[in-house]
Amino acid sequence: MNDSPLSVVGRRVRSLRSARRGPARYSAFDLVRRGALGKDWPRSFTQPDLKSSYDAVIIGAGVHGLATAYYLAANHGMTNVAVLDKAYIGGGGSGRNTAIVRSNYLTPEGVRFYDRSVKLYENLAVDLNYNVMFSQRGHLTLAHNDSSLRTMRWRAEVNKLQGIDSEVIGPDHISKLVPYLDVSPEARYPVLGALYHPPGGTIRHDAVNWGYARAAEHMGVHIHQYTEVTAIHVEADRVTGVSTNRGDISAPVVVNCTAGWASTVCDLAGVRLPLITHPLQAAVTEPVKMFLHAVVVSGSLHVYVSQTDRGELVFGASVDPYPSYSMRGSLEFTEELAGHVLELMPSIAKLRVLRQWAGLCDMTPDYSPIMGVTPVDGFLLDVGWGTYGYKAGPVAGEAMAELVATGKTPEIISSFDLARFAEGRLVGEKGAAAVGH
Amino acid sequence: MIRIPCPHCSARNSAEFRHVGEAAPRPDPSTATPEQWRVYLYERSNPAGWTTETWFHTMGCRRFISVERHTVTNEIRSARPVGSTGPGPAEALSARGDAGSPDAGGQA
Amino acid sequence: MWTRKGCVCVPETWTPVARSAITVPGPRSVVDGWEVSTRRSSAALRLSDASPLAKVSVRADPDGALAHALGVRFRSSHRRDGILVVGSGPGEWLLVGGVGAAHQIAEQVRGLAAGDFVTAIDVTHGRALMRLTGRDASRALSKVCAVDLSDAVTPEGAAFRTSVAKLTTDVVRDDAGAGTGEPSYLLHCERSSGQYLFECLLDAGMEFGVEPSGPTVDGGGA
Amino acid sequence: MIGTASRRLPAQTGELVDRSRPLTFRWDGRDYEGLQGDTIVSALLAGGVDVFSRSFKYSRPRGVLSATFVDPGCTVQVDAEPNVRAAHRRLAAGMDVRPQNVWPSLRFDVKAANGLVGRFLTAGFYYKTFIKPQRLWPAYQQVLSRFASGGVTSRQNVHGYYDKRYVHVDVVVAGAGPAGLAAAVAAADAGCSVLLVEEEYELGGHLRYSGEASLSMLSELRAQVAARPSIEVMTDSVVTGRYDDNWVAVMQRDVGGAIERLVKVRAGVLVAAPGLIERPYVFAGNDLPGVMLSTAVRRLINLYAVKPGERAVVLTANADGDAAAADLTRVGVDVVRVLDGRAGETIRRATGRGRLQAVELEDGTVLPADLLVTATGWTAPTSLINMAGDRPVWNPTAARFVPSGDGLPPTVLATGGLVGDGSTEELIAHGRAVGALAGDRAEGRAGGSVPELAGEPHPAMFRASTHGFVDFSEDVSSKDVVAAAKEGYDSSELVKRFTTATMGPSQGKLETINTIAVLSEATGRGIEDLGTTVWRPPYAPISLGALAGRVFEPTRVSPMQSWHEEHGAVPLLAGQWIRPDHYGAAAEEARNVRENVGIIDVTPLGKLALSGPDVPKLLNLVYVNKWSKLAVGSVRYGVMCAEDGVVMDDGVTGRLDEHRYLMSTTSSGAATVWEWLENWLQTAHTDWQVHVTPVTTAYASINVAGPKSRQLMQRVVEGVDLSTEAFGYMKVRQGRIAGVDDCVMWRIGFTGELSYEMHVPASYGLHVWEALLEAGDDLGIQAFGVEAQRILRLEKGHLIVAQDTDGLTRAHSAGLGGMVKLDKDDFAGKPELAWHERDALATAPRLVALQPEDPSAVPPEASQIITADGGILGRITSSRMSPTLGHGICLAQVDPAVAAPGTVVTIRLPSGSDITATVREDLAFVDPEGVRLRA
Ligand SMILES: Cc1cc2nc3c(=O)[nH]c(=O)nc-3n(C[C@H](O)[C@H](O)[C@H](O)COP(=O)(O)OP(=O)(O)OC[C@H]3O[C@@H](n4cnc5c(N)ncnc54)[C@H](O)[C@@H]3O)c2cc1C
Ligand SMILES: NC(=O)c1ccc[n+]([C@@H]2O[C@H](COP(=O)([O-])OP(=O)(O)OC[C@H]3O[C@@H](n4cnc5c(N)ncnc54)[C@H](O)[C@@H]3O)[C@@H](O)[C@H]2O)c1
Ligand SMILES: Cc1cc2nc3c(=O)[nH]c(=O)nc-3n(C[C@H](O)[C@H](O)[C@H](O)COP(=O)(O)O)c2cc1C
Ligand SMILES: [Zn+2]
Repeated sequence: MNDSPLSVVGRRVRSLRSARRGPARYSAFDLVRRGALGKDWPRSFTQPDLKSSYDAVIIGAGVHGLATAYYLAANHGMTNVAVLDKAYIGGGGSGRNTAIVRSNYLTPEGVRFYDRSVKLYENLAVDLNYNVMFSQRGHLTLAHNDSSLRTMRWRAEVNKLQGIDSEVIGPDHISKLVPYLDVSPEARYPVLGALYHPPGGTIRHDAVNWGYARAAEHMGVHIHQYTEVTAIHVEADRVTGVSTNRGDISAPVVVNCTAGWASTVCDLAGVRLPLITHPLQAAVTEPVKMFLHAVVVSGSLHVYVSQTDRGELVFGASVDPYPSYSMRGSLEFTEELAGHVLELMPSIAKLRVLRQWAGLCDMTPDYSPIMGVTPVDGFLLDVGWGTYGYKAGPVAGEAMAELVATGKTPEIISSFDLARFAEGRLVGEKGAAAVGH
Repeated sequence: MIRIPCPHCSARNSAEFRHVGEAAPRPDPSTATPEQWRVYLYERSNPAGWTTETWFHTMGCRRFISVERHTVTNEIRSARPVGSTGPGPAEALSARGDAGSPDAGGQA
Repeated sequence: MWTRKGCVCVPETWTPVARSAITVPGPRSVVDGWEVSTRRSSAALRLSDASPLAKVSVRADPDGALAHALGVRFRSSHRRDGILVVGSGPGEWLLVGGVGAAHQIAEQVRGLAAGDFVTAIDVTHGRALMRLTGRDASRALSKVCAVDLSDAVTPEGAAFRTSVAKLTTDVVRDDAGAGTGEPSYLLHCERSSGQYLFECLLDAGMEFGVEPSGPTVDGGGA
Repeated sequence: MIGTASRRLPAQTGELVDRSRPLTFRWDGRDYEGLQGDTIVSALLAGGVDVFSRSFKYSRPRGVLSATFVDPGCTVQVDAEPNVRAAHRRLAAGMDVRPQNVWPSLRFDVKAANGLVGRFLTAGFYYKTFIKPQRLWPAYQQVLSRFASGGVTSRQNVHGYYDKRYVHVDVVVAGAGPAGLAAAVAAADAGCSVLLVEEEYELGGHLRYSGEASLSMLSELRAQVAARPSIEVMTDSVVTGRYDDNWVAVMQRDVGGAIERLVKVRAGVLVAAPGLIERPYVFAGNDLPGVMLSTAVRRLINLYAVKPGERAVVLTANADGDAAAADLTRVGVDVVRVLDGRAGETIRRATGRGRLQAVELEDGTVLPADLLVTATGWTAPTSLINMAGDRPVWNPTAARFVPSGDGLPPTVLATGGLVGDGSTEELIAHGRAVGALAGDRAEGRAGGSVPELAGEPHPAMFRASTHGFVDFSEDVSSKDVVAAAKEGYDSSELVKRFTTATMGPSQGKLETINTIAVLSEATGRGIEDLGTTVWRPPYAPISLGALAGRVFEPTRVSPMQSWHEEHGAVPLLAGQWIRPDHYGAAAEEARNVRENVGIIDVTPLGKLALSGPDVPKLLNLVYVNKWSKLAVGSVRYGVMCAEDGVVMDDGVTGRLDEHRYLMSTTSSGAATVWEWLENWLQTAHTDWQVHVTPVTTAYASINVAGPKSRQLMQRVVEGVDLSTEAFGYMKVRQGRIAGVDDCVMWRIGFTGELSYEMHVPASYGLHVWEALLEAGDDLGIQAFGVEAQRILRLEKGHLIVAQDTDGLTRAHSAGLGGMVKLDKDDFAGKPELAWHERDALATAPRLVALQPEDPSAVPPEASQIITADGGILGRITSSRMSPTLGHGICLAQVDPAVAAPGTVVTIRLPSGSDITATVREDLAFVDPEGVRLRA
């Protein structure tokens, strides 16, 4: 790997500068102290000037771009890094996702990968000194027919062999966890069982985005909001920099972390992808008193629901039935969603939907991401996150940072390479594509 | 609910149709290299702008039609009977039933 | 019932009874080989089962000889000699005639083909057929059908296939067939979902006082 | 009984209450009385109640602010329904109304202590604490979630009807103030059909409560609407969203026996005429009960004849505030002071314990008062036009965001207060011009011009010198916004998410401008640069019940369904189909097939009638095996792969005569295969003469299986020689069964037994089914269900696509490699299968049969086959206890390393223990040679 173009950067790794002036510590004590003194908190992030050159440019200030920047700084001491976003921090999928985190995937490589992410999430509040409110409230994937029950069991068995807490439970147990669920056998979609994954849950997505951004900034990373990449410069199959609406930047490494827009950014570098961008919609209801503790997912009914600490129900469903870059949302989404939610919990018909929104998802043919190198040296991908990429933010950031810093593709992401499509080596998550992402 | 001006049936709600995909010409199966074939199977332009795609009027005339749509505004500027492009890689076909319905898209 | 002829049993007599996919409440009797409800409604809005009528699906070149002979294009319908010819798709027709007439209709069609490549299949048993009639028929149907049913868009004789209560259904505006001067729609769907569609229409018609009705043999069949 | 109408005024012109119809209801456990026409809130106010809820974070008492649907303090529980908008909802007799968010009671609330620590509960405080130790976070979280606001959901199912309706109309008008009414009339006069939608119970908008002159103009407008039958009016209904292609959602409440009805409108043109929403003023104490907007006061007095207070201070910066002061004086409220915002006058703060007691002015003067009225400006509800593509822009003269006019499709127009200000006459003129233009656009004409509605100058009054609430429902104060900006959350989007301002039930209708104005002050950036956040549907919250409507989920049943039900079949839901899983014991049913004869309903099997001279070409294209030589009277098994070589479906196809074929598919694959065939025919081989007709439900499909099945068939079939020689295995015949003509029968068997599959014209299905049972009575015939069939097919080693294969399984990995004929010119998936055979076969998984060593062991499906160190080598795809053999039988997908016959593999059971099993020579456990089947 010595001749890897990336190792140019790898060699530039500086000594870790953790001693650099850190961000203001957050703690209950400080909260009271500042409250009592009426003292303001310092800024979490700033709008620095755009430099004309960085050691690495990351496009996209979603969780993937921000985590990559954070781990570059924290693990590899690489801080001359810019994260560029055409909108605000978390303005893409990372600010509009339903924030379900779990690791009960189907393939061993998938399970290992997402498990690493869950582990990182478990420590993230401390690592970032920012409460990301990871709530491991338990995650249930309902099975309404024997074939999905079989797939649940398949996942449970693979999970257990990877040391993941995951098991198939029956209607009685489900009913105890989620009393509002209609588990009667007469239901149009009877609940035959569920894959129960106790460590699964939800996280405050905004807090994760802001926590990474704040920590990265304090180590010297530049986060440029409202800075759109309009061109990617490639010379002799090597990336040399980017143009933005605020000026040009030269950089030996450019990482594409733009999820739903990944195809448009790859077009700038002449790299073709197997991606299709579909809107994915979500909705919240008005708040009501807590009645739903676990996260409930039904693959057959295309719906999932959880209740936040604020009391709203947050719903998601499957991607829109045709590709689009529109984030306007549709009525049929809420209609379908409501129909399916009421199949599961008929008594909540009077709850009202307060807001619906949409985000963009970069769907791959095998429901697995595309990470690593491209035919253009120095132009790296961390895309293909589809409907499930929020939970992968930490592990993807850690692995991409390692790739950028060392020039070597870490083992944990090696099966997610771009070349697999041309070589016909699709990842087996498609087998479970059936029933669960 | 966008409306698709079916050249056979007149304008109908998109819920009556199935989106088949970006028009992707089928390489000659006897001469295609693996790379060419997999470009046909997997690679997509996925533009943020005008695209030409195939829809199937499942609940209407049951014809395949070729539609020019803007993927940002969802505006449709033409819809005509499909030309001879080949069936496309049948994205949703290889995995079906409960062990393969497009469920997959849905979950977080 | 069984007679022995050598070692093989064959039935002495079989009287096959045909049954519609739709169950209409009320007393039943067998008419023309079909077990049907004899209930007749005179409510302002009526939904009747018309499944026993003969139904033939025809496929041919939309611009060929048969198309010409049938004289009906996609999206319209026409009644001739007691047979309702519906242009149900591009190069596709649905012919509805009297109970038991399917074979004859299919033969007639093949006769008109004049060398065209034509397929005529008896789908009498494969489909359910029902008729919704009454002043509020359009309003009731509008609860489950997204197509504009105003006279301007869906005049008498108009035919189309669309989603009705999420089910693929052929719809024909056929006031003439009802013969009462009121708006009337024929709805035609897969047999296996016939009862489902019937119940959906009853539900949609509830606020207009809809009542179910057994088969009527009206308008020369359809 | 409370409600002595202590605060009820004498009759007011235009009042909505009917004094002859008193209604009794309960509030907080006590009886009250109101009048027909009251809202819950107006009745309670009249009865002397002025606190209706407590706030989310600080538990502060809240009363009336706007007296409209969006009033943040007036959300209550009514019977089992949470979050009812009490300032909108009409009172009904017997309602049980309770306050929300109050524990243990409205008057005494322990959470109110939060108010004391409020200075520490700054926006986003939870991000900064509870970090360590992490193991305590779940406990903290429990506490936090106790704060969740809102009412209580019931576990009782809702009784009632939620309805839907489709409407096609030329013009939809959202909002029936003067502008909307005039627009509707003009559009109707242009020859259009019009739908006029109004959120309130009556037409008229602000004209209803703005004095006698307004009322007389209103009655004129109402008469014009009533005189035009092409206008359909919906009141107590809201346009909740505008979606692509003018798909407009209207939620109609309490209509036609339904709780709510979602009306889905395909509109030629949408005219947004939502008027203006009065904006609260930000100052310390602005949330005290007794602090109200001028429009709230006017509504209460003029619509409900309720006296809002006794001693009032009025802060007015516009004509509406002036009019409110006049109304108050007229009904006998002591207006102690009117401050004029236009002249720079303002207030500093409001004070009081639990409700307003005094108002402190800028100069320090303290005025005792129980009512403080503010009229400091407006918010234009740009929601609908933003959904249509417009981004609002700041109008500094009018001091509010207004439609930019850019980005709207020609089919969306706006009128009235949303666009600008004017006298009622000007509003009507504007509405009329827009209505006429809408009519033109709906008819596809360019249309004429529309007069300007200038924004009337309005002082930019957003905030007093003290901190107050910018978001009442979220308990966000101007201080929180300032602090957030200082921390770097300094764009409109970040400040929204960090503080949650505008994220509550009113969705920014009251809060947006104040939030942005405070942010502007904190950052020094102009309001015009900051812009608003994104308005999204729904405009007003819409219930899940209304969105779901009647649940239409098509189900499918076979013609024999009634028989199955009568005979105790346990149903199995397979996609849309309802099928018998078993009637009694499945193992017993299976055994009877092996010993005697069984009968199963297989109607859901997909069936396609193929006709035409080119059918063989089509079959060769879609199946991996060869079809050119299929003789008339024969059937063949075929496997279909997608273009990536993955197994897609399987089934048999029979040739009935020269040009007629019947294809069967799996039941779940029927629709997909039909589309797949059409796809090839319509896009790739348009010259082929093939017609495909779906006949799945044209036939009732019945399989009889077992050694005695021929004997049975001989009793019912006429005109077909059933001897083995004449009608052998894999042959098809047509004939008469039990007197029914046009039946197709083929000799195939999924069960491995001698069997006949009959396809009978569906209307005769029940007849033939019963005839078979009767005829086979002495042969021991028994109906069997899907479960017995699964056992039997597994004994025979037949695979099920999508159970024994998955989304990556190529034909070879399903044991079907031998069928793949790469010497055919072309077939779907051919290149992939060729490369697979050449390169990947050695490493691809295999389908094998496994026999557990312990005969009583049946490893559940999905059990993993593992290496000594827990690595995965494969999985059990199917398993059952074999009633025929008395031991467990399995199919499994395994790594080729362990696929050789005789290999012993380890299976990890879900229980955690391991068993061993041996790979068998054949997939079939019973009759691998196929003797029984060919008998
Ligand atoms: C409604 C919804 C629900 C979801 N629920 C879940 C869930 O529960 N669990 C889960 O794990 N995942 C979920 N996801 C998926 C998840 O949100 C995404 O996979 C994830 O956020 C992707 O993060 P990212 O950092 O890669 O991209 P994003 O967060 O999308 O960030 C990409 C950024 O790139 C920027 N950008 C694009 N083009 C340019 C350009 N030319 N120049 C500069 N910047 C550019 C965009 O502005 C954007 O901010 C959901 C997604 C949606 C939409
Ligand atoms: N809004 C007021 O309270 C008020 C008071 C006095 C004067 N004015 C003046 O009148 C002008 C407004 O007159 P106008 O005719 O435009 O409006 P209006 O305020 O008189 O009427 C608008 C109506 O639209 C309804 N509405 C809003 N959104 C809706 C939706 N999505 N669906 C259904 N109904 C909806 C409201 O309930 C209201 O009744 C303003 O310019 C202002 O100067 C307004
Ligand atoms: C988990 C989650 C919870 C949310 N809860 C609320 C809410 O209570 N109120 C609200 O107005 N929006 C809520 N939102 C939606 C946001 O307001 C917003 O719509 C979303 O971030 C997308 O941004 P956009 O609408 O500006 O495009 C929530 C979003 C998420 C992801
Ligand atoms: Zn069509």
